[in-house]
Amino acid sequence: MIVGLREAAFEPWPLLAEAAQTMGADERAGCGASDVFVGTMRAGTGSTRIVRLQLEHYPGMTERTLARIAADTCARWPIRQLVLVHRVGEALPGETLIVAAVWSAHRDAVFAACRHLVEAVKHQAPFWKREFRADGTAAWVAANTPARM
Amino acid sequence: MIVGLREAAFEPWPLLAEAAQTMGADERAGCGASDVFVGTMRAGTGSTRIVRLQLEHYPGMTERTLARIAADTCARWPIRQLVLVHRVGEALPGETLIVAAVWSAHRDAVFAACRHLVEAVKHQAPFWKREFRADGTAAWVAANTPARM
Amino acid sequence: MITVRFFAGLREQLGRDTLELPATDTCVREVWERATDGMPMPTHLLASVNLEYADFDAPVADGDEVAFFPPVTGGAA
Amino acid sequence: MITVRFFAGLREQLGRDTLELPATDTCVREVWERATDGMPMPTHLLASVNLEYADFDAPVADGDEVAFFPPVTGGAA
Repeated sequence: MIVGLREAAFEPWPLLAEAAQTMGADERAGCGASDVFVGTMRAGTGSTRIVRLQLEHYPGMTERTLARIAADTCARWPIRQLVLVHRVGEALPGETLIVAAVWSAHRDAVFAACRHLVEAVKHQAPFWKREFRADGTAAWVAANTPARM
Repeated sequence: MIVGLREAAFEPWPLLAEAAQTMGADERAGCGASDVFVGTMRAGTGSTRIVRLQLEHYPGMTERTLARIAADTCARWPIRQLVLVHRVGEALPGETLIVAAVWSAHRDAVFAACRHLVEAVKHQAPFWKREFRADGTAAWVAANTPARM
Repeated sequence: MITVRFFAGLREQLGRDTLELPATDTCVREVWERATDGMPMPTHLLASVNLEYADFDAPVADGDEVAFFPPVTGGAA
Repeated sequence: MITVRFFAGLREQLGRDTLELPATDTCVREVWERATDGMPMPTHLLASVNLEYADFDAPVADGDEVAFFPPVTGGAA
């Protein structure tokens, strides 16, 4: 299980290769399916184009929330491997903000569990995004969905 | 777009890294989300443990079906990059059988489009699996879901 | 000529993967009957004409390739 | 002592990220009132006690850390 924060830009694919490899041959042979979500920073267009993102979080509570979301997911679906990594700090367009991935025997479980990870992080984990735009303005991103699920 | 067949064992993660990189910076900056499904060969357990899988297909119709599934998916969702690769030939436990992945602006689109790719391949593409078991027997896998959607 | 192909378990059951029939304007069902000497169609049999899924009533003409096969089982667990 | 923390837009609006209050048996709502000199609670305000989400009626005691913050906006697009 790879759960945590990254303070610098990172590539999702080597991390996922690592997660798949560290399972061991027996565990891998029990998995028929994995689903991976990668969220990246969008730049937008025009004068509101976003040139930089600040990802504030609540140290301590963030790690605890991610660990609980991971544990809840493993309790609800028969998960054999899980990745849940979120970026913090200053991010640039195209950089990875979140990687959520699960491995299990069947496809229904991995699609449901991966979607659950992504929604739970979005609605529960104490992260706040501030966008810095091309026109020099900056704004905290407003939540467009309920803050708790 | 990476759509096609692989006749030998392959790793999904470098392929996905390649797909992400070949998008170009502008396309990548327009993507906020990608969803990736990786299907692998399960071994099972006991005397019915599967030691080898034969993946027969209908050359010509297979490639045409995969290309149409990819095109249909891009017509239905605003997809910026897509991977749809399926293994053929002899496969061993743990090896990758299918990689289906999409990149788009938002998470709803990628989850729906990736799931669509996986279901469409399973129900439409002319592949047939034959399992060779540890006890020396072999059997064609029976379809447990409708063959057309 | 009409080319007829069989795949997977059906190929094994019939002991052949391909055969040619003299061309006549016909349909998929008749191709099956002529290619198998009137064997009953298996449940869930699928067919294609020129690499596209086809109904059993679909027309078949000279030069066409008709394939018969069991339900497909690709993709993931 | 009770430690009070503010995050994101709320931290900026209040011009402070942390403060300490003398310990008394109290609740989250009273901590807000004391920490902000009675400022009305913003709509959609969230709170935590000792790193877990808490209702405004939740009890607060000596040594607790109480945090207030706007709706969370992590994750993906």
